[in-house]
Amino acid sequence: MTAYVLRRTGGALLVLLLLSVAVYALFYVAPGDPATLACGPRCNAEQIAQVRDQLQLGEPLPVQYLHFLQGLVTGRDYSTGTGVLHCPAPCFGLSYQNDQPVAQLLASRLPVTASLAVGAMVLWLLLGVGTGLLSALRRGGATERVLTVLTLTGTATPVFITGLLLLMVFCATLQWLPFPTYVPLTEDPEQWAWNLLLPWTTLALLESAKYARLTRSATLETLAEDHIRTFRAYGLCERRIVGRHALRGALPPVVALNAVDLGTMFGGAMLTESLFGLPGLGRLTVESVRTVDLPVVVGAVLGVGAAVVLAGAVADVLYALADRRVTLT
Amino acid sequence: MAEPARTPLRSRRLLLTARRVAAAAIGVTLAAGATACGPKDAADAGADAAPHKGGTLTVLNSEPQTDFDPARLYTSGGGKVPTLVFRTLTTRKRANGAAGTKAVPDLATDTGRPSKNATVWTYTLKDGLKFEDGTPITSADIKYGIERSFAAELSGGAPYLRDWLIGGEKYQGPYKDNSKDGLKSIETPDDKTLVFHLKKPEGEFPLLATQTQFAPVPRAKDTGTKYEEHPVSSGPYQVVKNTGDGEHLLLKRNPHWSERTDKERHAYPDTVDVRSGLDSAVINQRLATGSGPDAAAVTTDTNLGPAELARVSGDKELEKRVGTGHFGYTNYLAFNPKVKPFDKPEVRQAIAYAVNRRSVVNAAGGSSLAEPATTFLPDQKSFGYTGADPFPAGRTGNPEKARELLKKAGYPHGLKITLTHSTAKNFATSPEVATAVQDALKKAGITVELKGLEDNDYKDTVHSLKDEPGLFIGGWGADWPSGGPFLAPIFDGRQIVKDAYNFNHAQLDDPAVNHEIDAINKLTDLHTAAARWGALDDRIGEQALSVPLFHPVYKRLHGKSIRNVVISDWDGVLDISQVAVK
Amino acid sequence: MTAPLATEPATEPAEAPAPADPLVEVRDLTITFPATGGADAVRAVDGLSFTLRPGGALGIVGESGSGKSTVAATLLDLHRGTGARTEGTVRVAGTDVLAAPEADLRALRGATAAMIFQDPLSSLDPYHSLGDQIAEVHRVHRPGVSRRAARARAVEALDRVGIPDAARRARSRPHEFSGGMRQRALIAMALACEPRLLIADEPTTALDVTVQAQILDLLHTLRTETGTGLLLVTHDLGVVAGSVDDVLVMRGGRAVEHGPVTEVLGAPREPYTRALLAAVPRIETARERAAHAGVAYEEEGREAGAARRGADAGRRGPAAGRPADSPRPAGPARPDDSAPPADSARPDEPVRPAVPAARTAVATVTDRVPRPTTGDDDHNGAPLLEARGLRREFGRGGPLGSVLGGDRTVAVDDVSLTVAAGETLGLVGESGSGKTTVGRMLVRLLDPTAGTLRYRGRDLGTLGERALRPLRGELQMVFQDPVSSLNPRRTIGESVADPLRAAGGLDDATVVRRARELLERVGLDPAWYHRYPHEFSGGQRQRIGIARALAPGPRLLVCDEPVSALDVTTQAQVMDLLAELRRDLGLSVVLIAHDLAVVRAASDRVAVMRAGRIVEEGPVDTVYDHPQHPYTQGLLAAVPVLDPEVAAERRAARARV
Amino acid sequence: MNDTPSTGAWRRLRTRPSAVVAAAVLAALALLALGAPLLTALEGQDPTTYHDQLVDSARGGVPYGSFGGISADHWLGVEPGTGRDLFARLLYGARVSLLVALGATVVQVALGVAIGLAAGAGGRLLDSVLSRFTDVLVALPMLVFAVALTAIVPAGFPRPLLLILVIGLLNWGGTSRIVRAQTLSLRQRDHVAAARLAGRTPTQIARRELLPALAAPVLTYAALLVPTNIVVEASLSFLGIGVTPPTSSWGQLLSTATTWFRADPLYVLLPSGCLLVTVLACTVLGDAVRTALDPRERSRLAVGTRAAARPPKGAAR
Repeated sequence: MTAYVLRRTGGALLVLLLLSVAVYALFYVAPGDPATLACGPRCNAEQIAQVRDQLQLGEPLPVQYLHFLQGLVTGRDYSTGTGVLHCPAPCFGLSYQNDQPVAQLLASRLPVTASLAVGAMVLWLLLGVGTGLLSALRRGGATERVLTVLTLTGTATPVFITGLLLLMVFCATLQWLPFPTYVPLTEDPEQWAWNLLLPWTTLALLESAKYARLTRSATLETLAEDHIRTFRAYGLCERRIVGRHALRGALPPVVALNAVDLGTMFGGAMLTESLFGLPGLGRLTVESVRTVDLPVVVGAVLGVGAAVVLAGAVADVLYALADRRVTLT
Repeated sequence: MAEPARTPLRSRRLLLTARRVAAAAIGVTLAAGATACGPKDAADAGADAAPHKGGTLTVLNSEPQTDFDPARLYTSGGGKVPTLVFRTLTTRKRANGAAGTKAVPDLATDTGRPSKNATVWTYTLKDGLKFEDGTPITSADIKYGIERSFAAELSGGAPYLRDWLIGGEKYQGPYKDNSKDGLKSIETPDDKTLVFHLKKPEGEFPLLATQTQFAPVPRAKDTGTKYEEHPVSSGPYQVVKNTGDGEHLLLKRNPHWSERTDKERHAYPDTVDVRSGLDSAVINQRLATGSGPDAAAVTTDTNLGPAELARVSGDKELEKRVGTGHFGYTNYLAFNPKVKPFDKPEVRQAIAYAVNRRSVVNAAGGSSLAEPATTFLPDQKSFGYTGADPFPAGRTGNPEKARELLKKAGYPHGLKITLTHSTAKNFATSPEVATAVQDALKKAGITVELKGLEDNDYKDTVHSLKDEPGLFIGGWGADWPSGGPFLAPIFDGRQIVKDAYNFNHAQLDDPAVNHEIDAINKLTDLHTAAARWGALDDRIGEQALSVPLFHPVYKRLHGKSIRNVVISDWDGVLDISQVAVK
Repeated sequence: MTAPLATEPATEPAEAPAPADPLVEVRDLTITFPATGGADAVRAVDGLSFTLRPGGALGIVGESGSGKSTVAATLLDLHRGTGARTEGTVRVAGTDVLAAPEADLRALRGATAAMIFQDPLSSLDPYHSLGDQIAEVHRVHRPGVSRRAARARAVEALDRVGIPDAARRARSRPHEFSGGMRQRALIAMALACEPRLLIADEPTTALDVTVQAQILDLLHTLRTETGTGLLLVTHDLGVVAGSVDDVLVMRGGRAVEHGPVTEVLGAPREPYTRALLAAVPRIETARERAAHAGVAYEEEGREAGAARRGADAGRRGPAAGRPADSPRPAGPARPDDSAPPADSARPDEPVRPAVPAARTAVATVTDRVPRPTTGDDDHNGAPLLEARGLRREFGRGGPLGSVLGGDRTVAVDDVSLTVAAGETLGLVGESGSGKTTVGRMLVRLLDPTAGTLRYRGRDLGTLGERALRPLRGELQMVFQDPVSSLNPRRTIGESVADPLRAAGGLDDATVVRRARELLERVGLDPAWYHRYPHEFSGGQRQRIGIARALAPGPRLLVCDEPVSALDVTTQAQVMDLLAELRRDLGLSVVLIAHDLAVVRAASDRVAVMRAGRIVEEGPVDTVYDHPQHPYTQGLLAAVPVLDPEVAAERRAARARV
Repeated sequence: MNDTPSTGAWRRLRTRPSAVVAAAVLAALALLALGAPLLTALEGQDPTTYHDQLVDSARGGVPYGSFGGISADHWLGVEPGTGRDLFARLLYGARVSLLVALGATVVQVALGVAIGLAAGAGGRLLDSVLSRFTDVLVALPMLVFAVALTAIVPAGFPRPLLLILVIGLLNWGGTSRIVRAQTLSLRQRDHVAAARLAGRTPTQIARRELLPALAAPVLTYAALLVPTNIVVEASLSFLGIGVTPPTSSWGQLLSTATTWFRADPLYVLLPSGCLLVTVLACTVLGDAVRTALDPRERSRLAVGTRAAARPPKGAAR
């Protein structure tokens, strides 16, 4: 297990390093100059040069990258004009847009994205696994068809339509729910949940079809396994067999997929976040891309990368835990 | 200000919040008098009852107040939430429509006293001015505020101080320049007096002095780039909370602000709660629904999109809560005559004739959201609008005339050209407008190939002397309501910028034009100046260096219990310093 | 051979019903699986009748497809709801199973009659602990019992079947047990509700021979102690010999012979039973058997096999009733028919002339310490293949791997052996002993972690894949699993032709002709060239595999459990084919098998492997008749015998140990 | 009488009514797309001409008349703001959307199979390198890539092709993981060992022994990729990096229609409906193909196993 963890960590670090190189390379070819953007449209060349120095963009890109790597280890100092801003290790740099250390910026966005992701996950699991189980039991019947069409509709509808429709119905017309704003969980758990209900639903509708189909096929697969026959031969009733044994058997792939999805979700559900005005990581990333805010983009991509890689590892571990027959290599 | 300033760099948003009109700062005007857009929907809500103090005003915005440092705000950016916190030497008149296009005294006792042919401007501060911590505001604080806007760390403001003040082009701000006197062209003979020395006559200096760079900053409290987290207030409100990089601002009354020294700001609500980062469609839906705190909500950066307008226009109750406004802004086709075939005036004229402004207006959101433009200057009196139409194309274009001109130019069998535009969905430089132009020119035998560029790419390209395409969709807005900042950056030959953003798309360097610009700048009588700007615009317009397409109109919704709605033509923004919720 | 039934402990349990009231009564049972997806309907069981008295033990024996397992499942009506049509009556402990309502049936299942399945791993829920699973079954049938009591009961049952430290082990999940322990646990589950009938469907087929003996002993003890009736379904005549009172031999869904075990095995009346018995390899006989009687029944066995494949689920359409399954065509090369000339290659032989084959055992198999070649080897020249100190590890490797923690396992450790030209070396061992790994290393399908491998004087172990390729043809392998060893998407002819095509240099017509010759050589109709593997039976597929291995003209053939997946009669034919080829072509063979009898019948020398090492080796008769190593002795003692009397003696002997 | 595994699958497929219906629906969509010029000519419209007189300019450009301006001239009404014919835009949009979705799927499958096969059949080192590479790709926010790519590619480059490349190059991770997992299990099979013994090179083994067996899981997964790609295309359009105007695609229609569902519901429902029908048909057909190709192990399709732990990447959140 220790070896496994070490190996995965090594791999993850390598992945993250490659990611940062990729982002720097992309940044090089992508349009938009952060110095011009920061300086303002009516700046002259001289002013832009000054701002470029100020943003530490004067050096060639590879040198900048080396400084970035150095900053990760040792931290960096930045001038605020009146004083010095220390960005402690691991320092991803300062945002060009608002001069905050990127790590701090990411940390402030993380709770939002985490709230969104975790809640949506609970909902899509309930919706997806429930639907999948039901359609596995009623396979071939009308119930299954209706459920299939419903979940697929969710998948086939882009978030920006689902979300707006939900807002219109529940917040504007029926006024059952408030228009979402982010209320930190620590401030008011009830308001937190209430406000996030629609974003959760939007994402859950998008994702649940996948889980429904997965649960359905995994349940059917498990039902065909030998140990189910054993319990039939020992007089267990069908409901008990499905509820206790078949579902349990269908769980590992669901758990594995879920861990990965959750990881990706930490990369941000940018459309959902934008639509519902949730200041999460996804929106930060997209904004930073648009404003060529390289340090934030790199930080966010690395953060997401870490989440995805971690999720992949967690998925494997969970799979191994859920299905003890699998060993980790 | 210029078109890019409409999307102030530091709070540039994504295309993905599509309906948020690019002109984020654009407001709704209850235009008065002369302008073509009548004041249809005057402030009914405010009329039924007198405004009272108290309550909480909610502001629902799409753009977070990422920049809250007076040095970094571009002109009109200061007209919104920052106006509650920063007072400046002068400020715009807080009045509906055209009346709001004037500069009036704010911290100063008057709008400035010019001397030496308007190259020296002197201001005296009012008595009893205090910061939020009770320390008195001095002329040194204002000088320091201006000086720090020269620092590279705090870049982002407009170029005028650099260009106008003597020594401005060399000065690098107080962080780098430790000399005792700082920027020498600003003198502070005593705590109350400021004297500005300019390179050349600038009759519009009082208008410039409305910008946030003219807000006082106490040197002792300056924390450089971190100052924006809690700028020291000189206005009626102070910052209590600023989270999420300006996404959530909570403003409470500043106890040291005195109504006696401030005639312009009313400050009725006790609290202002600014929530931003919202999708524009959601903002409008919330304002329309108006449940809970949303009843007392306004927005300062979002207007109704076409689909929302279509819905609102069927609803009497909602219609009453929609304000209409103009802001000096023009969307146009820009030619680069250095690129063939646009070197031929006939080709440019042919395109000017072929354009179908009705399609274009529809693409920009319909006749309620855009008005056809025939002049480069916005259709407002303060700009010197003349209503000229050098190439009359009617409402839907004149393809026959265009063909004729093309034949004359040597293209009897039509022409194939490329039109560059941004892929941002902003109803201005966007694909919709481009497609409308494309469809119209087809009728004149001109095949248009569209070249949509990602917004950053678009800006880098069209503002680069080197890469500027022959034809692109551009837009230009006013830094203040006058022809000066509107025409000079575009047509003044000395403002052709190398190695940075250039806005003189036609690269026009006409000594006569340059000379006339200088001459008008000397005028301190802005009425006379406006007339001359109008005449200059007509003269340039005849060269067909650009094809004006439309002037945007803004429809903005506000909450049910909002009173005293004031929208000036200065920036078209619903003035939150005037709003009451009780 | 005439041991009376009375040798079984006759202490009938007191609560058993009178003999007049049988525990199981099956009358005119016919089971038909409906036609699906192009397959015809299959009659899996046809008019079967038998009874089992309380406390009695009945063995149902048959080859695959005989319908024996279908019968076992019908006793609990496990076919209900699958679409199978059952006719006739089945009464278990007085319940009319086929007519019983769902609730009655559930009460019967597990409580009155409990079933033990072949594969204990897949038959247990991998996600719940054993104790929980047993307790769950218990509580289903004893609703009043508390959770705690049910768990205690489960521990008791596990203890009863000989699982040490049952209280702790009850919390473990199935995969944490060894195969034998799992089967014990499954038996414990069966015992949880004290059933009157145990139905054991191939309970020991997946187990090693020593474990098999333990499980059979356990079943025997339980039966004698509790008076539970036993229905034992198996393909292995040796298993029934020591475990039951009566035997029912089935073929094609019908009963062939039914009677006391001593009579059926000792003096079979039916030719089929005789053939079956004759086909069973005898561990006590030396090699070079004569042709035996079993061959005559092969075709019928095939037919039955086809029926079963259809019956199993009706899933695979095309197999049933295809020509491939009908009697094989009479061909010149039916290996079963005659013994071909022994010492010369046949004129039509597509492979190169054989080395003179009539040789005695010459290979040297060394134990651990590589012995220098002695005089025995010298007079035959250098060995064909020589392995020294072979070692193979699995898991992550490299120097980093050892730093990061040792998740490496050693599958083979310090194995040295040689194979002389024309010699057959047997390699026996139980599952996990590393014999397959050795086999794969010998043909370099696996790279040895350490040790040397020399083939005809060349160092084979260090050759790169590319350098090895020209030599590949001389070292071939016959695989265990006839299903996975053929590409299902390629015709059998093309599979056989593949090595020829890979070698290149032959035009298409020649390749096809040679492939046809090879098919014929292994006893298949060359006209079947264009058929796909799924149309063939297991034995036929194994012949195809052999033909493919012969195609490149090998000198050494490594046969990895070539017959373990086959029925006993087919097994014999395939072994005969291999022996004949070996003689004709002068091949060297390494025969890997767990079945000691198979190895004895075919090998010159034998090496016994255990836990990755060779524990004993020598000439085959020496090792079998005078085993030196205790492990070899135990292995030989555990082999079931066909004589019920001897079986009982051996069991008694095992019990004493 | 030679019944190969694939002809058997084909026969089984044909006997499933749901599969036949799904295939018919997809064929009909394809026909509609291909016949777009003909059908719109029949209607007498084209997808790009503006009809200013058909929309109410003062009300944001909402079409006059009910149901989005449905009339004999405009069978499905007109687009708000521009008055362009919706029927024509929908049909021409189908061409782009289906082309992009199919093209991207082909790219994804080709890359996924190549890389998954190499990772699964190659050595441990190659596997590690390729798996890490896949991880990097999966972790990279699609938008960063998409924006960069659309910006650096010359404007003359055909946009549908660019979209195919962007979507295809960024989303092959799922396919590659499935293929890798399947390959790892396939290569344990003895016929692969036999091919090695026959002297086949690794390339030949991959092509002859492994690739054919991957067809079933890959095909099924691809059936799910097609609709996903349509939604991704819609999202890219929403972000402003979709097709070049005046070209229409379902994604472009959807993204501009977003705010109109109250003022002009039909405008939203038409592209949504097309998308939904495609998704349903693809899913049903995919299921059927899976069952037909693998009748015995009906649900062993990778979607239901660990191999599929990576679903089509949700760029659309």
